[in-house]
Amino acid sequence: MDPAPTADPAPPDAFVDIDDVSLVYGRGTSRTVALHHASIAVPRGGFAAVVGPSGCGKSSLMKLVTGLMPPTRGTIRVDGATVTGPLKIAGMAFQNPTLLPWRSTLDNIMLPLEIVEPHASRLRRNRAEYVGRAEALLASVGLDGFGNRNPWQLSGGMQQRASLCRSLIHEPDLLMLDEPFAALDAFTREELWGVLQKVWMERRFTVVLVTHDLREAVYLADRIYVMSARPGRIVAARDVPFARPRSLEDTFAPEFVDIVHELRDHISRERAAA
Amino acid sequence: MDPAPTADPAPPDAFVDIDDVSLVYGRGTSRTVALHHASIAVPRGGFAAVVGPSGCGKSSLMKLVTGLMPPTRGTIRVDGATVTGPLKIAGMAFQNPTLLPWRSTLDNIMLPLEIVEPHASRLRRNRAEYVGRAEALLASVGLDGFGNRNPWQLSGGMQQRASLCRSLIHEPDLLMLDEPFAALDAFTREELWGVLQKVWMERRFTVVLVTHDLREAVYLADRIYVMSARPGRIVAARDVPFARPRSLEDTFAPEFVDIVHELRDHISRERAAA
Amino acid sequence: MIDDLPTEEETRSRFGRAALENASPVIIAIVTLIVWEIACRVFDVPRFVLPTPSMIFASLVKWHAVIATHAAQTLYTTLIGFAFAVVAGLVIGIAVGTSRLLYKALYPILIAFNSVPKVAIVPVLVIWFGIGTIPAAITAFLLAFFPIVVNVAAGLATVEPELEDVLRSLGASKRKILMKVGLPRSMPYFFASLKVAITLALVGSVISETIASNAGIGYLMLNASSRFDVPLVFAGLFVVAALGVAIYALFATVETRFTGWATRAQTARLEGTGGG
Amino acid sequence: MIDDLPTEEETRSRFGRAALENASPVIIAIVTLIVWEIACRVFDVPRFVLPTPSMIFASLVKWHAVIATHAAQTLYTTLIGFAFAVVAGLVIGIAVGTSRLLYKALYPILIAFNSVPKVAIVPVLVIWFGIGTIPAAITAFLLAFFPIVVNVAAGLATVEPELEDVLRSLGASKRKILMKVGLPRSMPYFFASLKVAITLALVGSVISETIASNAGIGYLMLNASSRFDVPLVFAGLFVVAALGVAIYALFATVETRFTGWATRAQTARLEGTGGG
Amino acid sequence: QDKTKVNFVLDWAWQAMHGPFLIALDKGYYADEGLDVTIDRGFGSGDTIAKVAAKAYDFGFAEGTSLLKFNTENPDDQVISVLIINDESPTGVISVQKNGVTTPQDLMGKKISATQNAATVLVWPVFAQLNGLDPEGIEYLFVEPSLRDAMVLQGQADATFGFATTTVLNMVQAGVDRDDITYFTLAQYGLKPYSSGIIVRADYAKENPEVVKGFVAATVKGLVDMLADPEEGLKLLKEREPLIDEKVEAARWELAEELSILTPSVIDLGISEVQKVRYEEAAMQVAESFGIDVQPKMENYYDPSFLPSRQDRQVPEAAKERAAAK
Ligand SMILES: Nc1ncnc2c1ncn2[C@@H]1O[C@H](COP(=O)(O)OP(=O)(O)OP(=O)(O)O)[C@@H](O)[C@H]1O
Ligand SMILES: Nc1ncnc2c1ncn2[C@@H]1O[C@H](COP(=O)(O)OP(=O)(O)OP(=O)(O)O)[C@@H](O)[C@H]1O
Ligand SMILES: Cc1ncc(C[n+]2csc(CCO)c2C)c(N)n1
Ligand SMILES: [Mg+2]
Ligand SMILES: [Mg+2]
Repeated sequence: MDPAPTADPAPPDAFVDIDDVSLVYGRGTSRTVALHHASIAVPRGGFAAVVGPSGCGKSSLMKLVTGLMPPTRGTIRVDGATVTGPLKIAGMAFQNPTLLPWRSTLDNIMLPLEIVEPHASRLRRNRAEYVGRAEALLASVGLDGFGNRNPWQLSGGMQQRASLCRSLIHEPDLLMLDEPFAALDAFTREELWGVLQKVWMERRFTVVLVTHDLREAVYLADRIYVMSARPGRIVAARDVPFARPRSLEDTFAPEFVDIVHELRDHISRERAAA
Repeated sequence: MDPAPTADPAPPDAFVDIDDVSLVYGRGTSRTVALHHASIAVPRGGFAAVVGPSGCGKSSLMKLVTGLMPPTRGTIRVDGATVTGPLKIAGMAFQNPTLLPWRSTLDNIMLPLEIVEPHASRLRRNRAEYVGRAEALLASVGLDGFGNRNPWQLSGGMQQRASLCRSLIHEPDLLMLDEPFAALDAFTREELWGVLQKVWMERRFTVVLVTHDLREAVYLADRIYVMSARPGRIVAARDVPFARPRSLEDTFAPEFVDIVHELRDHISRERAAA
Repeated sequence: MIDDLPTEEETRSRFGRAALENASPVIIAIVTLIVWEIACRVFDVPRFVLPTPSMIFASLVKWHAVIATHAAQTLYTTLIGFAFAVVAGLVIGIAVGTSRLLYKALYPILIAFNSVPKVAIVPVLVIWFGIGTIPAAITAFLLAFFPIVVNVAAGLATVEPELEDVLRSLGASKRKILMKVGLPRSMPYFFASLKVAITLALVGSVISETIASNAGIGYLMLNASSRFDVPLVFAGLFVVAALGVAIYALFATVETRFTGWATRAQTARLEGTGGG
Repeated sequence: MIDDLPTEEETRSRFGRAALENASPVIIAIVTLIVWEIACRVFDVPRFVLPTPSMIFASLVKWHAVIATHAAQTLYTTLIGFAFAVVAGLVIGIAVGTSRLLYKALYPILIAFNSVPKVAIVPVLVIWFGIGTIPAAITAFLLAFFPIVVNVAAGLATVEPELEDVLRSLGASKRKILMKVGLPRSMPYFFASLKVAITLALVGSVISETIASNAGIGYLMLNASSRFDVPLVFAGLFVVAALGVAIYALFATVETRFTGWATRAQTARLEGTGGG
Repeated sequence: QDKTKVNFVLDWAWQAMHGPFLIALDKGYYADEGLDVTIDRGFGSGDTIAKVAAKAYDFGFAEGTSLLKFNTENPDDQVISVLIINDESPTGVISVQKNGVTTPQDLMGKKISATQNAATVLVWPVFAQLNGLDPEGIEYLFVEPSLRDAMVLQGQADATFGFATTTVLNMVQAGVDRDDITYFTLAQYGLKPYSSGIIVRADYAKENPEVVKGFVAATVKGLVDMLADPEEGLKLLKEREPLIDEKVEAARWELAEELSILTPSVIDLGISEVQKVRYEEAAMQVAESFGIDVQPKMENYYDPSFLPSRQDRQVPEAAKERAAAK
């Protein structure tokens, strides 16, 4: 495991390059330092996971990368260009599903197709094809037949799965997932790990995944970043060397469990120090 | 593990008695059978956990027990009386934190005190005392100093912890928790297990906990109910015999791990059958 | 497997209640009219102060042909004014609701303008546009656009940032965010404002017609009132009210389509969730 | 540990922008007046059609003492009418917004009633209450309450059931749910409607005063217009507009307190979240 | 102290014509008759009649022509005149020099701005016949009163039907030279109904004859004073309604004297000396114009029995001199 975050210089080909970023919310008494000199670099086609205690700034980091807000200090580069506003190449699954209540589940999932090129201009003429794609995606997360339901008629976990579909439908180059499986039971979750890994291996987009589940992180990611409690810093980074595709059985292999424990220990030491 | 759900007759002293309950949502093409002849009985002061796949009707079950909606078939009794409308003795943490955005975090937590007797009539004169209690509760979940923040200024996990505080503040006789720790990292989560166990052992209210985390269920509950995929039935029930207080070390003990694996296997067999 | 659960029939909402609901405004209207009739007779209210509904009805019947042509004129100007008000209300509302500078800059001006009774402005309009349809439609427009502006602006200003972020994270343009989130989210506000706007458009038309017109219900009413034909004046009022309700009924049907997602709580409460 | 992060000073929002925002309505108003003045002079618009701002201003100065007493009367009746409108609007709005039956029953009636120009009703009021403050306040009330009803009802009808469930799960009474969730959630709707309501209350007062009063800006305006003193008529309009803006400014300060949570997106956009 | 409370509504906003009432109030003439009078402005003669009929007011000051129609249609709410102040009506046709409208003949083919159903409009066909003109020979532009005059000044109308006492001075206010304004009244061309005066409900008069007598007597005293010295009334008017322009009101009074108050018949016979023949003849013409099917009897509309003695109703010398000087 890499010892210090600053010892993690961005490789020149980093697709996502979070360079010494700090973030301050609010002013006066409600001033909160959410991120403190955090640096992360994800190569093109890489799969990074970020773990860290609740409130340490993981979601904030995701929003910085997609350009939803500017960092207070430091710079963020995606695909070589400094991020100054919302990206057009990203797909994001927020921590809350945030489905638009006036759209059916299917229409929610098709939303990115109405925005992102080249789909937006093709959508009208190829609607049937795209609907088919959306329905296939729904089926892959176990929601076949729920496309015509309203979002509030879905259970919490179903909403989260729909939100995951929405982040994938337009085949983004950069996928940002903020605890996408938190509301799912272990089995559904593990099934979706497999689905995600498969899609990723086929298309090799770049992924940043925030999760609380270390097994999930190790199963899915190439490299795992551990954040400290607020203000969030990167306190460790760990490569996961296992070959792909990884299977659920692999997660019970000793090397796998070792990495999980290593991360676990690191975090618990970090907590004790704080 | 008890083999069949129907073989789980309500003991005469059951505090929460879910008796052969079915629930149907909607009509026509959007008709969904969410629960199908589910029965659960929780004795006074008992701690029950419900596990099951996403969308199987767990949240619906919670809403039925608190009287937020009526079952389509079957009856629910709490403390001997049939539930016909919202209960006055319950505290509930919903799957989504649902904090009221126009109230500060502290005011959100104090909300039950404005509604539930005897607190409501005492609140005005004993405000300082109650605020102290709320702040202590906030501190116990690691949110000291965040009382004056607006809910949307909290991270997802912090909101969920605030929502947990809200369900506890008025010391309800019946505590309904719908995945209260889903958005928390492993360490914060485990810390809160301890907090919850401690409060429960002191006051011995009745708890129904929905969770996706089998370790969590085994750590906290006296008895665990396993539900099938939609339409949700109770396919198994398991008593957890360990002494209290349970510690985190206990969760690594072989008997503990055995129960987790037993539940796991049961669920996976159930899935395979479906 | 799913054996004894209630069938379609059982879960269908009770028919009787729906019928009562639909009949209720008619019932209230009829009761009001009867009370009015009786009160006028008992207290012997003179006809030129407040005619009884039966007199008004007689007047309606007697003059129905004339009233119909005038009503058509009023409806025409009202709908023109209303249509422009909807468009302008949306445009200005969007401007005010999405830009804080415009909010601060335009609101006081709009308030100032709308505090002014438009009757005072009609003469100026008449001098520029002559009498008739144009000043009436403009007056209808001037009265009706402001509530739409206010509500559209309020709707847009209160959009949850989380919903906007969904679109922003896709790199959507401001316009797309407005079209896909801002406006749909503001529909409940918009439709609420239409209810106010349509009544104001009617009032605007009629008022303008009383000041300068050769046709329309307003013309008819002023004409009647200067002849002391108070029942006909009230017949005119009834017709205007009926026009208002008719236009409302028209867009109330559209409203449910666009705001059903927001009023789902009420719908659920009525239909019952899941159970008997 | 937290070394080089921006200090308070740096994160403070730029002063210049705020100043511009606050000055903007004044700037717009002044520019409008200048354009108006020039247009009137260039096109040689006769005074009795549209007086120039400078004439209006001269009239304001000349008659300021008289105008002040009349303005006080108008303000008085307007505020009375407005206050009752707020109360009645809330009450009826709550009724309509929480009961589907009442929604269906009352809405058409309310629409019908509000489509009717209130000018037609003022004479009836005068016969009952005499001329002066009472009919003016009633007219102000009648015009102003409807937008409040509509928006409060819309606000309540669109409350997220999830938020209500929080209270329901505590066994809260209908009243408590209304007080703790329904009304706070509806504040953005309510305050939006106040903007429309205050302008309508003023219009109502002034109109009633032109029809039946011995005092008030409406009286002054009719008086001036019957003597062809058009600049004084417009001076009256200016004063009414100023009253509207003044009352608006008053509750705009309260508004932020009650709706800040709902407009947080705008606030965030302005202050910048976190960053320079 | 225990004075009878009486309220009185005028026909229109405060103007010179109302000076007599203010004098009677200010000098205590009403009080002397045991009356405590409050005066409110009015909103048109028709409205005034309706308000008196509805018992919102005890007395009103209004044009008498509308009574004809009102009483026919509301037999249970009869309103009568008890004092005629304007012997002839100042209603007529007002225009500006360049339009060349100085006699009824000039109106043919012209556009006239007018208010719907205003008395002038209604009597026009009768008036036209009286003058041998085609009633269809004019084109109307119906607008609200305040717009009527502007339409002429704007050139959208060639002339307007209205009160000369109002419109002429409005035009002066609007900056037109007084000599540029042309006008004639209908009375000058043969249509001579009695015009504005004091009205009450018939049953009120029957039940309170002393009150009515007192009110009429005091009003006549005020009118006589006003005729003797208009300055006094105008001063009181300015006090009552600071917004008025004294010069304009002085001119208005002068015009009103000329056109309607100080007619030869008033100067000769005295105020409110109504002749049954003229009354009924004019009333017939009006009834015909209004489309009312009655044979008007003066007794049904005008009751002279509340008037003070004839000596008390003589025009003061000063006024006679002024009229003669014209
Ligand atoms: N809009 C905001 N305004 C002010 N403070 C905020 C805002 N959003 C987040 N914060 C603060 O920033 C810190 C980090 O929040 P963030 O949501 O990034 O945490 P997180 O790592 O995603 O936590 P969790 O695991 O609980 O979701 C928290 O202390 C939170 O209170
Ligand atoms: N308001 C509703 N209207 C219609 N159907 C609903 C509604 N709420 C839930 N359902 C349906 O009922 C089923 C059970 O939902 P519920 O929320 O109880 O599941 P859950 O067990 O809590 O799932 P999760 O673990 O994903 O939260 C789902 O299939 C869902 O689609
Ligand atoms: C539209 C209209 N204008 C004026 C008056 C009233 N009015 C003005 S002057 C005068 C008396 C004659 O000098 C009267 C009665 C009215 N009733 N209606
Ligand atoms: Mg987060
Ligand atoms: Mg759930």
